[in-house]
Amino acid sequence: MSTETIRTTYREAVRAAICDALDRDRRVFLMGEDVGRYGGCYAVSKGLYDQYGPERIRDTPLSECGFTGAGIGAAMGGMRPIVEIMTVNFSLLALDQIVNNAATIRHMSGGQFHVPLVIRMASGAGKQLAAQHSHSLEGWYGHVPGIKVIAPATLEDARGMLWSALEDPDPVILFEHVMLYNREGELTADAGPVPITGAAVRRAGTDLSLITYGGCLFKTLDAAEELAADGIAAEVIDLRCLRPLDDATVMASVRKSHRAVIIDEGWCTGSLAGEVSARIMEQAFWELDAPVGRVCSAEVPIPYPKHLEDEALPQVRDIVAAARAALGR
Amino acid sequence: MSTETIRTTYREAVRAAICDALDRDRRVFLMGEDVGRYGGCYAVSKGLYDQYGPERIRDTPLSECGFTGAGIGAAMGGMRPIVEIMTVNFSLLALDQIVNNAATIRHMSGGQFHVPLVIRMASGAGKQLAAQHSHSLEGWYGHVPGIKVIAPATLEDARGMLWSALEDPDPVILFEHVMLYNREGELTADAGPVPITGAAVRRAGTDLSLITYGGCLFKTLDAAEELAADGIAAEVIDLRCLRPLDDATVMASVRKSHRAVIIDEGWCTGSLAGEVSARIMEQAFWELDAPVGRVCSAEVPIPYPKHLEDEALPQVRDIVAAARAALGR
Amino acid sequence: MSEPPSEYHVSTAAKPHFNRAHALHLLRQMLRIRSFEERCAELYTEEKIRGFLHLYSGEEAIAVGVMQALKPEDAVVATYREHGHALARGIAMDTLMAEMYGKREGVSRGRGGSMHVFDAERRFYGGNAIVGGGMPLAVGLALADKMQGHARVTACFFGEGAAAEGAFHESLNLAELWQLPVLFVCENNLYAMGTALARSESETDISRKAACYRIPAMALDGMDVIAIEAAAHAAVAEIRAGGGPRFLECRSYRFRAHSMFDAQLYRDKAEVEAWKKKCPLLRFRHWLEEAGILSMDETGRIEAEIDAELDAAIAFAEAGTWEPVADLARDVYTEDR
Amino acid sequence: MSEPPSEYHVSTAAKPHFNRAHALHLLRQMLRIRSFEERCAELYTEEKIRGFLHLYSGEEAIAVGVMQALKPEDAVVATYREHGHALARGIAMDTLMAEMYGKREGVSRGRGGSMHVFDAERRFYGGNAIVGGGMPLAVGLALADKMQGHARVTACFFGEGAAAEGAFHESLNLAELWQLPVLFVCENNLYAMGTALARSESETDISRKAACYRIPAMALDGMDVIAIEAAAHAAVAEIRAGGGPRFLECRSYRFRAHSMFDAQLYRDKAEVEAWKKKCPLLRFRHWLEEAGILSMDETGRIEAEIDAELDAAIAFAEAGTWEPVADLARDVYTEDR
Ligand SMILES: Cc1ncc(C[n+]2csc(CCOP(=O)(O)OP(=O)(O)O)c2C)c(N)n1
Ligand SMILES: Cc1ncc(C[n+]2csc(CCOP(=O)(O)OP(=O)(O)O)c2C)c(N)n1
Ligand SMILES: [Mg+2]
Ligand SMILES: [Mg+2]
Repeated sequence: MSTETIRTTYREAVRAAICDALDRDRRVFLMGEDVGRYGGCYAVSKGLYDQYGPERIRDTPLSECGFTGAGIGAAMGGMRPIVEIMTVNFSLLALDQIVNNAATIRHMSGGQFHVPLVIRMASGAGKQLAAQHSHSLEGWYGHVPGIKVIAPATLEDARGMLWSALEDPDPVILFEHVMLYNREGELTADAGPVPITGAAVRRAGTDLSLITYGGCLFKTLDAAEELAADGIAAEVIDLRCLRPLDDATVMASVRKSHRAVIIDEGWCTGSLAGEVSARIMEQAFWELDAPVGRVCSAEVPIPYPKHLEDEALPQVRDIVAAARAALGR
Repeated sequence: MSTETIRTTYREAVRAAICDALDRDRRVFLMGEDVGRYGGCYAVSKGLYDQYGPERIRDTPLSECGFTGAGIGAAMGGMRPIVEIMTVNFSLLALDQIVNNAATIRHMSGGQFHVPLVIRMASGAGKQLAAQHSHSLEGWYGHVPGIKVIAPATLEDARGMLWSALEDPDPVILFEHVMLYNREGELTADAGPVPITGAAVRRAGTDLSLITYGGCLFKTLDAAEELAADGIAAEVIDLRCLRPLDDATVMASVRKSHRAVIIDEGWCTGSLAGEVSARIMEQAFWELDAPVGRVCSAEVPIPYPKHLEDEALPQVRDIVAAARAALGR
Repeated sequence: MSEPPSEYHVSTAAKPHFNRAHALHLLRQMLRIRSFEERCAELYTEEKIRGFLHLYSGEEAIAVGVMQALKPEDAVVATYREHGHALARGIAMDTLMAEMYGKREGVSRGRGGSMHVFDAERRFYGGNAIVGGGMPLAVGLALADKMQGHARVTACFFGEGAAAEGAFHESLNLAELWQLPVLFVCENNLYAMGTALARSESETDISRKAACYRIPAMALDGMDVIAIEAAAHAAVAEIRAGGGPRFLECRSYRFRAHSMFDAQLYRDKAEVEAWKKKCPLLRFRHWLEEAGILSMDETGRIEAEIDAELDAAIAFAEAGTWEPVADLARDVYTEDR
Repeated sequence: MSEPPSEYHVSTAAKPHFNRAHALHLLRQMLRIRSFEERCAELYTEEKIRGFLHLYSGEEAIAVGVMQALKPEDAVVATYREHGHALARGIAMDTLMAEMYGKREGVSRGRGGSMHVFDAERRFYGGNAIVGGGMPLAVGLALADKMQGHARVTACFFGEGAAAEGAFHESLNLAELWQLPVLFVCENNLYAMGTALARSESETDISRKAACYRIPAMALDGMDVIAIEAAAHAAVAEIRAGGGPRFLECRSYRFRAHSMFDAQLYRDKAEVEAWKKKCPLLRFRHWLEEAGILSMDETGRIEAEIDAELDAAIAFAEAGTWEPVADLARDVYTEDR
């Protein structure tokens, strides 16, 4: 592997991943609202329409149920569609197709059919888009057997997980947090596929485990930095594969640190964070020196004004406070 | 309160509750697919069409998004609709309306509007209806701020919670587990409203807490009986109000028993059971003598054959086993 | 029912070559379905079949007529009332019956039961228990065919009740917008469970609904297998020629209750009896007999053969095995194989 | 664009009494909207307004024309491009601007911002950021009115892009099936974000879509405030008389980008310029001036008044306060008040 790096953004990394997939496999195409001529709501697919044409960069009408279902059908029919649902908020309109068709067909057909489909969606809050445009529903999708769920947070993962998802014979839901698109950084020029099977330890530490994913990763790393300044060595785990969850990595960390806090932008009740906490309870209870904490969003529809949105979402100070609470200091 | 009782079924108790509401308040009406001339998919509203007429027992086309949204609008317009979504499986088609409108309007309008709506739906598995007709999504709904979620399991609650839900100024989702409709029992003749605010202790015990709701309540009570035969005194808590959760009742029980198992027909990952476990972790960790266990459905689309369906769902033997595991015997 | 359909597209030229063997084939197929369904009703009472069971009796002409126009490489998307489609598509009666029983030898390994018949070999993409839920899938299958340059057609069956769903609307628009090879077949049996068409649709002429997406549409007598076959042939020829989707509304009736739980409070016995007089089997059989194509004896012989086939299917299902519970989680994901 | 609409329903008898005061009212309303929108664009650049901001410039004639037909007891359901509807409905510019800022003095307490303007007093049921999401609500509001015996109308605005959503289909069917008092107003500005109508609809004549639910529908020049007002009056009169829903398609154009993030790669500058020549304000103003109803001076005076109103609104918003974070969870449920 080369060590030459290029400066790039998360958005560009996703775009490169899409191009790569389109180049590698004729069966791959991108379909969704305004992915083509408009260039994508978050400009992810900008330029691709000119490069690949209207068949492979396929604009759809406003019909989330229809085109998501069509993606499922096309996948069963031999294609490898990337369906873009503009944001997770609109995916509620396609949920029946995802839960009742994509997730079930393999099992209920006795293994005759499978659905090699990737559904990408932007998720999360932070852009003052208010109550109907700020959902974090990764945890919901993570509840459904038959689908896989991933949430790349780093440039490497944004660049590398899409291809693995497309190679997976089963439907994969891929979340891109809206606050990540503009993140800049260095990426090795020949960055390759990243498997969609496990969590990643983003920072090693022994005093406590901070477990997170997606949009909260960098807040959590910032919190770890702040804690380090105070002599607290936090380990930061990026779950990144939300279904199936990588229990081994989580438990290994907890067995070492004996304390954990989970950071998740979802509303607290019924969150993915709750699931991780329950699993630690089940698998590492005797290792715990303190209850596992959660830092989640306030249980309110996310409001428009910045100060209220900030208050509603997990912030670095909340993570630091929860970490201290877990450590009793 | 009279002690005279009548023999009735869960189905009849729900029907009586609906009649009662229709009689008490001219603004109440029932709307949904086949609630009228057909008499309801599960015969809940049988006879009501003749009694109350087509305006108040309103058959709808197959348009879950449309008529659920219309229920929200009608509630804002001064009515008190009971929307019946035939089963939770089809509610995915209405989820956008529920999550993006019903749950948000009060908050995002700054308190100007509210949505006094009740949505009833049949839920759960056990009738060999296979992968698309066996969902248990109470936990999903429980995740959403702005709505309330209830799951009456007993005749008293089926009879009494609907009225409280209708009196609530905010949207309430009411789940009726399909395996409960035929349950028979005694109900006091003048059974009245049941508040939708708290859990109920269905059986007192000190050795461990079995926490459940809805369709699993009677399996759990059977398990408690079996455990009792072995000298284990299990306390059985029926959550019945799934949002907001009644933490006080749960923690009081755990503080007494120091051990808990949660029984939930939802798929384990991301289940309501996980949330309850996480809360016990947060609020009663130091009281625990053993990790909190979960008995949930296997993480598979529910298959059609009886033996596989049984295997997929929580059974009495699973509950007993989990209880023993929690007790270390 | 409402006015005549807005557009007619059957070109008589496209009418299939009609001969005695073909006539007997059609009759046999319809009889097979009817017998299968009636036997399923009995088996349900005997609790051999469980769950929801939706029977196709009365609507046989639709599945049988339409399937004649399909080639093996074409695809089929059906509903939860799909035994007729499955049999007409060539799924063997024994594996179908084993599926009704939930046996491992069933066409979906017993996992699906009555509402979820799947068969990869025959490109039979299910049984779907969500009303309208199969329609976007059909659009996608057709999209895949078009993108891959296959001259294949996807036939998509659904009831008139499904026409009220958003999925219907979105699917028809996509299919026409992208000129996809879908044959939409609306089985208008006048009721969605207990809801009569006029109480679910402001426009009760479903074929006109299709026309407003600019999809050429046609309303047919759903009790006339020959008319349906002819129309399907014509429509499929146009689709295969790249003409985009076509829509057939077949006006029919279900002779039985919606499912085995239905007391049928919503319709008159007299109405049912009147429709039973239009039975597609009786009608076709009389016609064949009157035309001298079929003798009473032959009908008897065919019926006897079907009875034997059905007995064998039941024996097959009875002899079938239960999937071991250890395999419950198999095929949730591909890796689990 | 496609052929002329299939059904016309404006009765000239229903045309509103037209006088000078009313003409000036219409002009002023349109100008207020335009000025508000253009100032919002600036405020967005200054980062006073955040989130998504969708401007109504070019489409003023629709909101202003339709609102003339509504009484205070009627209801309005709008979209995320709803500043125009809000102003035309009588929501004060200052509380609207405070909402843009997210201030507590905003009409939705600052909680909603640009996409979620609500006003109970004016029965303004929002701003909805889910395309098509308001349509079922409008059906329900109308249902409530009908069941309560109110002769009220609910006006429901949506873009032509929404016509592809299932919610559109389900809502129109319900409204006509139940004969509900809804005025559906399609603001056809030819694009849904970057998607031109012909790439989202197989039938590009939206008014014909409505007709296929049997809803009387009409296509209008969306740049002609008088034509819209007249059509709205006629339609509302028919609705109020119990005639069920009506549908107006107003063919218009948005002069600005979809939102503030839109580079407009999907349309030609020339196309935009051509449409700007049809500007509803310019057109109406010229007509008034030519007819001698309005002098240049008067226009100047009105504009100055509006500028003052806007300055005051901005001052009001600037002076507004932030809701305390302690109140974040207020109004999630009623009990939390
Ligand atoms: C989305 C959805 N809503 C409701 C149901 C329950 N349901 C099953 S069949 C049916 C009626 C469908 O009628 P139609 O489409 O006319 O088909 P038919 O049964 O007459 O063949 C209903 C309401 C369902 N399966 N899916
Ligand atoms: C269900 C849904 N899908 C996608 C979006 C993103 N989106 C916002 S506005 C818009 C275009 C809507 O076009 P149209 O209905 O014509 O209204 P216009 O913006 O032209 O006024 C899209 C795709 C959304 N808000 N809701
Ligand atoms: Mg039907
Ligand atoms: Mg538009």
